[in-house]
Amino acid sequence: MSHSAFTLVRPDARPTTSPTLAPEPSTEPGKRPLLTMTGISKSFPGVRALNGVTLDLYSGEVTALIGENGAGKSTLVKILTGIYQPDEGEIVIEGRPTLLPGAQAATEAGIAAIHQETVLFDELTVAENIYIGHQPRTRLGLIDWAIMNRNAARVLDELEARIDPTMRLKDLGIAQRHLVAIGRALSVHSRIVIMDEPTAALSHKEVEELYHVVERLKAGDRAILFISHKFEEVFRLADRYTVFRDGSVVGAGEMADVKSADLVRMMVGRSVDQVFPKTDVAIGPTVMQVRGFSHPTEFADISFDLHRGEILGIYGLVGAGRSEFAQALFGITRPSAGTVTIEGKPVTIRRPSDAIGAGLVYVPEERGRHGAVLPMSIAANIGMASLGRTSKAGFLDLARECQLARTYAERLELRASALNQPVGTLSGGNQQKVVIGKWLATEPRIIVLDEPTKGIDIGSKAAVHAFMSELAGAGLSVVMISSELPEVLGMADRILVMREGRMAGILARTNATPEKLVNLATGNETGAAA
Amino acid sequence: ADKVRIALLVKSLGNGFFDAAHKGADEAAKELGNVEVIYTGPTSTTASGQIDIINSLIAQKVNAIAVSANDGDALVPSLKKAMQRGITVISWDSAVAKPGREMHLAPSSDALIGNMCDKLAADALPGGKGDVAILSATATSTNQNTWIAEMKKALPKYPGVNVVTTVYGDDLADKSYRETEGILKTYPNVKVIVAPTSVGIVAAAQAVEDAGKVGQVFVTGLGLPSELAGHVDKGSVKSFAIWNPIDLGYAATTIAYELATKKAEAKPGAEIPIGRMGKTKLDENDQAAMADPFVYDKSNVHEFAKIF
Amino acid sequence: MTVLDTGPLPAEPAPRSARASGGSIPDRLEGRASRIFLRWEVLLLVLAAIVFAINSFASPYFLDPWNLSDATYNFTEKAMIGLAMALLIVSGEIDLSVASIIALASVAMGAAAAAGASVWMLVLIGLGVGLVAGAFNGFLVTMVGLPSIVVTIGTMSLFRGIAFIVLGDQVYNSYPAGFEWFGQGYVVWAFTVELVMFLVLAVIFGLVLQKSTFGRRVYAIGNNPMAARFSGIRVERIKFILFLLTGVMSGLASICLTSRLGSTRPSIATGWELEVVTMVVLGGVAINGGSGTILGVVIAAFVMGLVTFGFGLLNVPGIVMSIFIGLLLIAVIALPILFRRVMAARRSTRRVAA
Amino acid sequence: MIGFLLKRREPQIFAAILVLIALISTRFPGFAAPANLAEVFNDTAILIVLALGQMAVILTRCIDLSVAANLALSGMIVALLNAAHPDLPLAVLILVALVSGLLLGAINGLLVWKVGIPSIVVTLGTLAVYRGVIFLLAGGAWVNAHQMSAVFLNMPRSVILGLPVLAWTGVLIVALGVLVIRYTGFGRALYAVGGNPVAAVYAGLDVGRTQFLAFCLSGLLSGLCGYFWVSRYAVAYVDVANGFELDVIAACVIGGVSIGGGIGSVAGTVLGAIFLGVIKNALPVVNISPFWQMAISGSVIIIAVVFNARAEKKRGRLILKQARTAS
Ligand SMILES: Nc1ncnc2c1ncn2[C@@H]1O[C@H](COP(=O)(O)OP(=O)(O)OP(=O)(O)O)[C@@H](O)[C@H]1O
Ligand SMILES: Nc1ncnc2c1ncn2[C@@H]1O[C@H](COP(=O)(O)OP(=O)(O)OP(=O)(O)O)[C@@H](O)[C@H]1O
Ligand SMILES: [Mg+2]
Ligand SMILES: [Mg+2]
Repeated sequence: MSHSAFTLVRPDARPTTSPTLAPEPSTEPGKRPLLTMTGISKSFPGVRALNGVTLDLYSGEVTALIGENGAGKSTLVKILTGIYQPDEGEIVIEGRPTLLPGAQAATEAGIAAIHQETVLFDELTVAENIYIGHQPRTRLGLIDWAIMNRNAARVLDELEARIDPTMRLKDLGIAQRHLVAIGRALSVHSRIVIMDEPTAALSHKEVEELYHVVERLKAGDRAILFISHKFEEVFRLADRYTVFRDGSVVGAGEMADVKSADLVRMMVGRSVDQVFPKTDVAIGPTVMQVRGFSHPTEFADISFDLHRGEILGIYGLVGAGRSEFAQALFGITRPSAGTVTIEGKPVTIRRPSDAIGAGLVYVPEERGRHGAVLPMSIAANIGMASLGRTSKAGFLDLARECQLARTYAERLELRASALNQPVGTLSGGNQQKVVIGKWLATEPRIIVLDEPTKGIDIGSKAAVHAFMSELAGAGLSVVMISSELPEVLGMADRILVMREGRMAGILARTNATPEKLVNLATGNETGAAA
Repeated sequence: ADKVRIALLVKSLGNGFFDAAHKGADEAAKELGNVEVIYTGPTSTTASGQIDIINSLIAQKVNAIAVSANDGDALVPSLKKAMQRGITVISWDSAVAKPGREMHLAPSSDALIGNMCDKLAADALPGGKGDVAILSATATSTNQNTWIAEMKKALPKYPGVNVVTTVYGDDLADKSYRETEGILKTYPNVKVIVAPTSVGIVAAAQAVEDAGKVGQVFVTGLGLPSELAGHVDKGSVKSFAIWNPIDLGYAATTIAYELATKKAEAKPGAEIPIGRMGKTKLDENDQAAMADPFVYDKSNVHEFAKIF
Repeated sequence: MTVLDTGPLPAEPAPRSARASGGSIPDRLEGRASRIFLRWEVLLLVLAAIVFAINSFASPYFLDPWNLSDATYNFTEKAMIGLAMALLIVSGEIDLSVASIIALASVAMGAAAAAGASVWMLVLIGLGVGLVAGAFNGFLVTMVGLPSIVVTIGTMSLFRGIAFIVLGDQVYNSYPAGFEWFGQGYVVWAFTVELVMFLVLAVIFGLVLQKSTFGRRVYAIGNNPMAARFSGIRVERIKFILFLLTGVMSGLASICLTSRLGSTRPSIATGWELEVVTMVVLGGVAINGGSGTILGVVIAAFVMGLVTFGFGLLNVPGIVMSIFIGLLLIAVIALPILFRRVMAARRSTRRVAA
Repeated sequence: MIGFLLKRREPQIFAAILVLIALISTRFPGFAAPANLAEVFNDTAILIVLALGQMAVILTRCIDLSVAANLALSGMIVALLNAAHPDLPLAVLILVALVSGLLLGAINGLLVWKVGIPSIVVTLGTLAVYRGVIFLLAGGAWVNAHQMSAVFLNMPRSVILGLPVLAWTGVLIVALGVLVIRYTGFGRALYAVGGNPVAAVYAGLDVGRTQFLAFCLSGLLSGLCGYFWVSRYAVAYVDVANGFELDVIAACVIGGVSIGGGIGSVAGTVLGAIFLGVIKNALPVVNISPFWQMAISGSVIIIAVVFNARAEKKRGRLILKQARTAS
């Protein structure tokens, strides 16, 4: 049988070894890695994403890959799937050195991946999304839609996803899309399955189902690379671990030999407290009141007060509608109801320029798309929202703009070689600093940061955290949207939790615990939380 | 002595009619001796294309420009400038408005052409009576518009001819073809289509043949024997007319030469010699007309198809 | 600002000398020689010089101030539109209806002249029709949210169609005395009114695009409309203004052309839209938006004018010139891309060797 | 079912065509007669075929402005060949037209794929170049009916089962179009590449290569149409089909092909072309002044885009609705 030969469980297949028994797996006779990566390096303009990385994957085992945001995990995945070419290093599959010049080559080498960003096709059907590039054919070489739909239905059944394979992808929700992406990875005959944060957008029930899938893949003798930020699932699923920090391997071994605290130390390289240098700031009077803020489809009835010097965290699962809320507040989209009062005065915000005028600014989550204009210079980017102040009679005063840019570049300790350098050539963290600099240059009263440390390296992350504290200390009010529990717990004075577009509660720093936050965010009273 | 450089500026390059005129011009140049003919024109029939060419002809300080205009009004300012720089300007075939030229050489008098088209239509109509449609070129071409106006003026002489519509094929084969199809559908009683344009008449004949209406609908008008011989054989065209484009090119070149070398002057009543063709006389509008258009049919078309 | 020159993100290596302290960040790094040579304007200027030299050799009539002055008519009207079109394309939009706006404005002016309007009334009408037509395009693109290329393919037929409805096979050819000044007059010596108007406008447009906050916003929009919006730039409004500007410049071109021809037919300026776009793209404006300079467009206008005039002097048919322009367009865009690719390949082999 | 009809674009255009034909019939009763409709279809066949090629290109986020120039050049090549060697078999001539169209399309495609020039710039350039080459090839001269052989001229108009061969070719190409678009990897890749180029790379599709193939397809069809055009109108010259590329793009747009890539269907495109064809063929017969034609087709394009844009509008992510249905 051809592609339709999809079976998650081969009844005759037994795990070849019991993974916990082998203390030194690579020397154990007969237990050779299915895939070995040695000395892999990869640089991007401004960032060395991977630095001489070595990694082994074994059949029938789950290897967890952990590391902070921006540690290089996704980059490794993209190298394994032929999207990126490594600058150096070698990939050996079953003893044969293998080149992966493209995604097709990776598929042929038996590697399938579920990427971090769901990368699918809105206009195509679910079945096509699963099979594009390797559709089942009739004898005439034409696509066999009937078989494709039938196989897709079976793949989805295995995932216990009740999705009609003939639906268009654009009609699905985010969790369902994720299942389709998983289905796609399973539809190819693969020996190596990579999952890059597969559970990030799933509900608890779906997560449980995914765990079963992983178990079955393992029993089917596949090698699995599992990337996750959630320790409980790493401990539950993985047989081995590899820890990345700043593009290098800082630890690897068997799960049985480590504790959660060890992994954290390897990941972060320092004790956790240091990462969140929240200084205590006297909370001042109310600066902004939001009442009954609603949107026709994305969120409803958000109300809170924001005080001077306060950091308000907004926590929730991905897709909870926090970004949508912040963007409506900032005037990108129109809310359907609700009032905003700043410094006692009601304000109407129809577009971002109104918000900026009222002293409210927003640092967006998608830095490259919404934050910076990558081909333009640092100075132009920092001056972008303050053009009124750096110009005379509508004409630019470049000296003044450079002055302004330099001021904020220095305050933020920007690492760059010149102010006329295009922002696109900076590293992620420095790009984020430019975006923050742009907003500080407008001298705002309230700054909303949407996932401010997403995808930036650990040093910059600490700098951003330190800087947030400094801003609060200087009398600004900060709203910080974050999906990272430690960050929210470490930085926020109060935490607003959103679930499915609605407020699930507000907790003060003193009585916020991880369990409470997760329960509020998931709506699951007995939910398992870290 | 320096050669007398005469530019023969045509409506568009690649049109069989003008290629034939070019032959005549070369013939005249050979006769006259020290003449160089610059045969030029835009690729499509636009006024702005001709204007750009006029500017470069002025720059080259040619001695004379003989132009067949795509738009008799739009060319005036640039041709005026040419005359100010001492260049002789005449128009031929399709006229330039009076201020933009010293004289105009009409292939035939407009009235004669209009009359001829009516006559051809009447001849093609069974019993001399019936509906007739006109297929013109672009709405802006001067000569077509004048001829059609003259046709309508002369209609009382042909009481059987009933003109029902005028459509524009823009001198594009496909548009003329589709317009002809439209005529055939909308006016089932139309028996004759008159196309006073060499592009239109070919397309119309083709459309009539494709519609299977040979024998019921006849196409006539102005066209070249070489392009129409096939259609005469098939029967969609009974007869058509055209003046001799070779003679026209010959005459235009000779007149331009005479004026440029100051051997003659363009003023009402003046007589200008045109080599082997004798003389022509200017009317009060500084216009001269050549002979009557000549009618071609089965009996002579193949003979002339070899020439133009 | 030298950052805003060509193309997408230059594939420069990471700044090796990144400094830890922001205090010493210089304003600018010295541009390397190769980058200066890669600048579009330099490339074009060299090209213009070559064309000029070849023409001077090829035809004895070329180096005559009056002939060169006549030659500018080959491009001045198109280039005026090109100035506004450059801004529009930098912002990521396009307007293919410009030639039809010329026709519509010309017909309106012709009708007004027939009704006895004065010269200044005609000018107002010409510019006004351009403004209204531009506003219609701008409305459909920015407020209804349609892709500009499709909208303006539609309005291209619509505007010229209206001109045909009004004028049909008729001609307007009686314009008041003094109107011919725009398209046939001289300011001083061999400097035509059109040329001087174009040069003055070029300076203004250059200042607006390169030196004003408006221009800065236009670049930002063209590079990343979302980020521009998130930075408080009113993207829709600026694009609307650019459509208005393109309409008005088309109106101005219509005044000049109508005045030069002294008559109006609805088929006036047929096919100019592609020539204007070609000029702008040849001038180094990225068709997908975000980069380009007015200087480049001005040089491109002169190159195209010189090429057509030079070929015209040699009586080369116009269609052969268009082959040349077509090849030039592709070559001028392809060369820097290929050059950059070769450089990058050289760099990476050097790194492997090291 | 009704919801389906209202949501899909194709039934809407189809209805619009029916309404249009009904309107025309009130002024010209013969229009709706089957024989006349067959004629209209025959006249539109070339537009349909070209629009299908253009659709493939637009689906991949490119555009081909050179289709009409390609058609004219390929047409001129076969016309000259036929005039010079009247006894070359027709099959050879058609093959020459196809190959020439394919090569010209491949040039576009290569410049887009290998050099990375935006397609609009490439085809703006080649549009001028291809037309210029016609002039050079033929020395500016026309090839007229009497220079063409009878077989050459008769093929598209020979009637089989009541329809001319040209119309049958249109039908065949539409059928092949459905087959390619729906049942081949290439057809599906067109959608994927245009819909989400990043995801296409992840799925192992070669974006540039798919675009190249789309240009080849568009070129191939242009070449075929080159022969048909020259033979149907019995003439070949430089300006053949001048400006026709805009009609072709308009047909796609009316048919609901999104200029942003990834959206469009064979049925929609065919209907879009037929819609334009009906208007083109109706205007000469309903006694609307020829001077109205242009304005009418312009308005039709604008109205069609407004319609399509409304159908395409993003609906947002609907978090609240999902929350309601989930719980
Ligand atoms: N295409 C790219 N261009 C430039 N830099 C990139 C690119 N892709 C990744 N990077 C950078 O490489 C580094 C590693 O990124 P990567 O996505 O691999 O991190 P990650 O470990 O997957 O993080 P996360 O947990 O956030 O997913 C980051 O600094 C990132 O900004
Ligand atoms: N229903 C959906 N359909 C398509 N894409 C979605 C959907 N929900 C989320 N995404 C995508 O998933 C990614 C992560 O979502 P994101 O975090 O931005 O959600 P959000 O609504 O902003 O909520 P939050 O900020 O609370 O996580 C984004 O790239 C987003 O575009
Ligand atoms: Mg990642
Ligand atoms: Mg978010």
